[in-house]
Amino acid sequence: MSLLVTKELVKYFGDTHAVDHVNFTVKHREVLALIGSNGAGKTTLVNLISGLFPPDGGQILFRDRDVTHESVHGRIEAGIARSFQLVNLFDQLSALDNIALTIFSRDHKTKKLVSLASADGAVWDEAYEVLRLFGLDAKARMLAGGVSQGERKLLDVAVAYALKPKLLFLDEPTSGVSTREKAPIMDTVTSVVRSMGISAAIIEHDMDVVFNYSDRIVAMHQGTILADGTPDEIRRNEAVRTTLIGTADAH
Amino acid sequence: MSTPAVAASAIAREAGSLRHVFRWALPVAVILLVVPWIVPQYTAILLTYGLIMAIGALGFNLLLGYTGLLSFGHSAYFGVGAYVVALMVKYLRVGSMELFLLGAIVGSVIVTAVFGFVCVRYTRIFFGILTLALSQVLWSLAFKFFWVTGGTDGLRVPTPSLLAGLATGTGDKTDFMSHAYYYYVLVIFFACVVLMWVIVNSPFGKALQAIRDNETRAEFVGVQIWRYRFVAFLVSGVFTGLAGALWVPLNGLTTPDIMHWTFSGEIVFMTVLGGFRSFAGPIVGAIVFNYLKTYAVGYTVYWQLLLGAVLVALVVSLPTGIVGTAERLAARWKKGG
Amino acid sequence: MEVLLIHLVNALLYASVLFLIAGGLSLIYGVMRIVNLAHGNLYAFGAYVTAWAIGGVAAGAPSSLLLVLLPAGAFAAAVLGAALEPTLLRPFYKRAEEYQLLVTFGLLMILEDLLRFIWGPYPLSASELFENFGSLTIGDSLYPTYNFLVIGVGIVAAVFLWAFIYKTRFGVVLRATSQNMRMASALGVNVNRVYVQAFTLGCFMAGLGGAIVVPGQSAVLGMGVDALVLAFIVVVIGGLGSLEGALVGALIVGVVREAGIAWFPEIELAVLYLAAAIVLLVRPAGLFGRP
Amino acid sequence: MPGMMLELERIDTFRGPAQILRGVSLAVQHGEAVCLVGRNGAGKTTTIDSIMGLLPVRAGKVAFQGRDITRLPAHQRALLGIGYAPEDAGIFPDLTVEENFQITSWLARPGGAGGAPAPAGNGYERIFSIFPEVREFLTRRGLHLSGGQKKMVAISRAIALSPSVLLLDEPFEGLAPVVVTRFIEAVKAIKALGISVLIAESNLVNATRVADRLYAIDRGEIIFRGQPNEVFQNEDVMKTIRG
Repeated sequence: MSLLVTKELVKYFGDTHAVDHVNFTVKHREVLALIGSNGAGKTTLVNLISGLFPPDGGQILFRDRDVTHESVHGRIEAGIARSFQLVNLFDQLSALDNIALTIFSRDHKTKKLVSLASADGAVWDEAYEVLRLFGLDAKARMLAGGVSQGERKLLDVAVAYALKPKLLFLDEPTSGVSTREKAPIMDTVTSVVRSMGISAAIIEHDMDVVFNYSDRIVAMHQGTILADGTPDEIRRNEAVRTTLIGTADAH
Repeated sequence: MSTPAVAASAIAREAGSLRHVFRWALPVAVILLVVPWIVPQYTAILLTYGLIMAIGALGFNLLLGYTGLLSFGHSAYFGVGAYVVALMVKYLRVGSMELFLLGAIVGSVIVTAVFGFVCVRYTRIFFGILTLALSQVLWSLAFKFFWVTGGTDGLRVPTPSLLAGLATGTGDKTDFMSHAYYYYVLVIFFACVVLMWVIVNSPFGKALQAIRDNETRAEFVGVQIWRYRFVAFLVSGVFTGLAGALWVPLNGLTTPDIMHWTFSGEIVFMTVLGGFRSFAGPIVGAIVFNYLKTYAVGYTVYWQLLLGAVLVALVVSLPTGIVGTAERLAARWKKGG
Repeated sequence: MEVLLIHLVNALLYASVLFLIAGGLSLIYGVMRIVNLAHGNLYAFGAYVTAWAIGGVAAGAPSSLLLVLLPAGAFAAAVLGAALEPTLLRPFYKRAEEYQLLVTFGLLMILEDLLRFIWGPYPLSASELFENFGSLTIGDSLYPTYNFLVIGVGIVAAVFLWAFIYKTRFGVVLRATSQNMRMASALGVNVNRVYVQAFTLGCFMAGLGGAIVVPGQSAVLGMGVDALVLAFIVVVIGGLGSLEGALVGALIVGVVREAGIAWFPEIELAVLYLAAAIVLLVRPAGLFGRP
Repeated sequence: MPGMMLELERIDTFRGPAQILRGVSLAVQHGEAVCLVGRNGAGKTTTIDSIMGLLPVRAGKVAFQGRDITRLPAHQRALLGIGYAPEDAGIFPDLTVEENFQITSWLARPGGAGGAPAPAGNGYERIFSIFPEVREFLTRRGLHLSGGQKKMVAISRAIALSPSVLLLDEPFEGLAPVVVTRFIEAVKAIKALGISVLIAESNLVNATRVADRLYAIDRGEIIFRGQPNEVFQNEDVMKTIRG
């Protein structure tokens, strides 16, 4: 039972085949890791599925509906949300406002010109609840531009999560943070995702993170899918070891 | 942007609490209410000009401060408001201020809808130049179609009747302008301030700020950027158009000068003077600028030089404007004390 | 027929001056990504200096001397530019665009009044040179010979500039800096120096435009502000930052304006602005610009 | 230390509000090829940019041939003899390949560095000796080069400056395996000219093929320094870098 299926998805940048006839699936309620070296096509794949730019060929089916040519807005309505590798927040708004805005947008309330945002208690309660879920409630009133890098990464995920998606793409949720902050971030993110029963596809480089937190791993190389399996299968996979790890002599 | 945390915490705080707003707004409102009885008529009339420009600047700042779009074409909407009134007088012999305001709103909605449709697809300098070019179209039309607009001689607008004839300026014009008209403007000013405050603090206003901060992410939380920018453009233009309509009876005359892009520059100036990162900035800026300009013009023929130097000094040393700087000083004082 | 010819020459005349102003504006934008709202006032400054030199200081001198003094305005504008860039503009390259526009808007106001302060509120004329050149006949009409000099200067400036940008060492460094400032600096290019040079060159062009225009029409207050908006139209049509664009844009604006004056004088300016708006709608970055 | 070409002492670098480098120290000796390996976003490019002066260093010291250059602007570092080829190659798109070279060769120091004499004539012999292919597209505009050609031009252009040390940011990225081998030969040829090389690289195998010495970086911290063959024995480093 698949939540998302791509069929022969293609994207070229000049003469590089960034995504080359990729058939990629995400199942219901799974945490999937997308791995591969620099330029393997992971982020491009996520950009295509989330609608940042259109594919050059192929199809994207989400819950059996063709969303290949859907707008970003339409995909969000359908239930696809994403976070960004380089933190992408509303820096001049407070952490709470970042989440609240997302909820207003999700509930089509941003079309209201003449009602005070602060009067809608339900939204603020929910926003606060989302922050609490991600352990950010203490920072609610701080500007998103002013919290630590690790908290920014979490807030970035929280914003995407607040859209109540069915499928959440996370582009390197632990990149750019110190080693110390890595595990707590992944603990928080995966526990939220699992407890809410949504699917998550996580782009990640750190193999510790990948093997510890995912149900399934998809390895990409030069725009194609190299391997797809459980962490154990991937660990034993010869092709992955030679191309991605760079040696067959892995421990 | 040099001190984003400081500048923006002002917005965050401001948007946060009604109590904070009332602590400032109530005393100011009381002062504004008694002003005509304690200051000379001339000063009160200057203040009327200031309040009118404040409405225009408030509208302008919805784009600059909250949506992140710098328009160099707001003279067009101000001019449309003023010329609609003048043309209503000339061709329809209308004398009612309420009808004037209605006409100005209709006129500026039409013009901003057309301009906005073209402009909101662009950002940054391209948005600025495009708005400037479009506003110059109107300026050149007002300038050239002198049989309609009076050309450089402009069009005269007599003192209107207020509140469906309840108050008319049959007596002393200065007295009428400094009292009856002052209060008329003041009430509209209050209404505009409240309305704009609600708009920037509405879910819609939050969406605008999100677009300003991060366009890509705004799209990825489901905000359809163009639509929001378009609505902001419309609201912004109508506020400024309304200001134009209020301005013309006070001035008694409208000329193409107010359509020229340098007048847009003045609107930008006053907003930055007050501080475009805060809600009250354009209001303070407009009133201060109005006095500043009046005195500069009276003091020296080289008033432009004076104002230009002020602007440069301001941008160099006080990028957060009067309100931003005051808030920072207040915060420091509070922390220190 | 000759009417058409005169219109054509007039269009070229107008395009020559516009190219100098808009070319300078575009050059500056292309290299340092700053739109100088005071650019028109540098053009006016050039006009005033030349008018002062030819019409005031050296009035009555032989034409050849006057001709030598003609470029005075261009050099004066260049010197002013070289002083302004490092002091007033450099601190703003890393700031948001709004601040760059504001500071140059302030500069516009200051320069406008400086002209009034130095040369007073009345028009300054340098028509002596214009008259000395006399006129020639096109068909049955008399046409001022000086105008051909202006067109000539425009053409020479375009050719010279092209050669300068594409054939000299400085041109290569300039283009490299405009395309990738970071990389240029990492290869040893002193970017600050290139910026001063580019800004000075841009101001020189504007000043030259003012200098050659002033014998035919006087230097008046407000000419800079008007010229700026026309230069905007040129660069919007041609593409901000492109010299080819400035050339083509200036020719288009020259022809459209001349046609406007001939056939629909009331809406001549409106037509220009509308043309610019339409080009932006169809090609947001202008004819030669890159988005 | 004698023979020291380049030395970083505990540098901290920020991008905007985010701290990227945390006390990074590394050294490149005369005539040495050093590799800085780490995964995407580990801080490799930030390290290179800090050395080149493209990013301000918040704390710590950068020294070149014993001279403190921490506060020197980028162009002065280039003129002192630090060559640079960025990850995206940084080719000026509207300039021809030859013009791309001219910029640096005009600015190159007379006397040269790395023992090689200053280029004579058009000065491209050194470039052609390393990348003869470049001769064929000398008149082509940067815009029309393929990814590999761009990388070639970027390295050649840096050589035209006659540098003492060359900074290469991901020089093999996006290249086909055969071409990678070609580039590795080129780097060895550059080293033979007496030019020290510092390479930022995410592929460990490529790194071990060119490097005399290795540093591994992760999350802005140096987590390993040593010989290329030692790195495979270090389980922590292997875990962090692979993938």
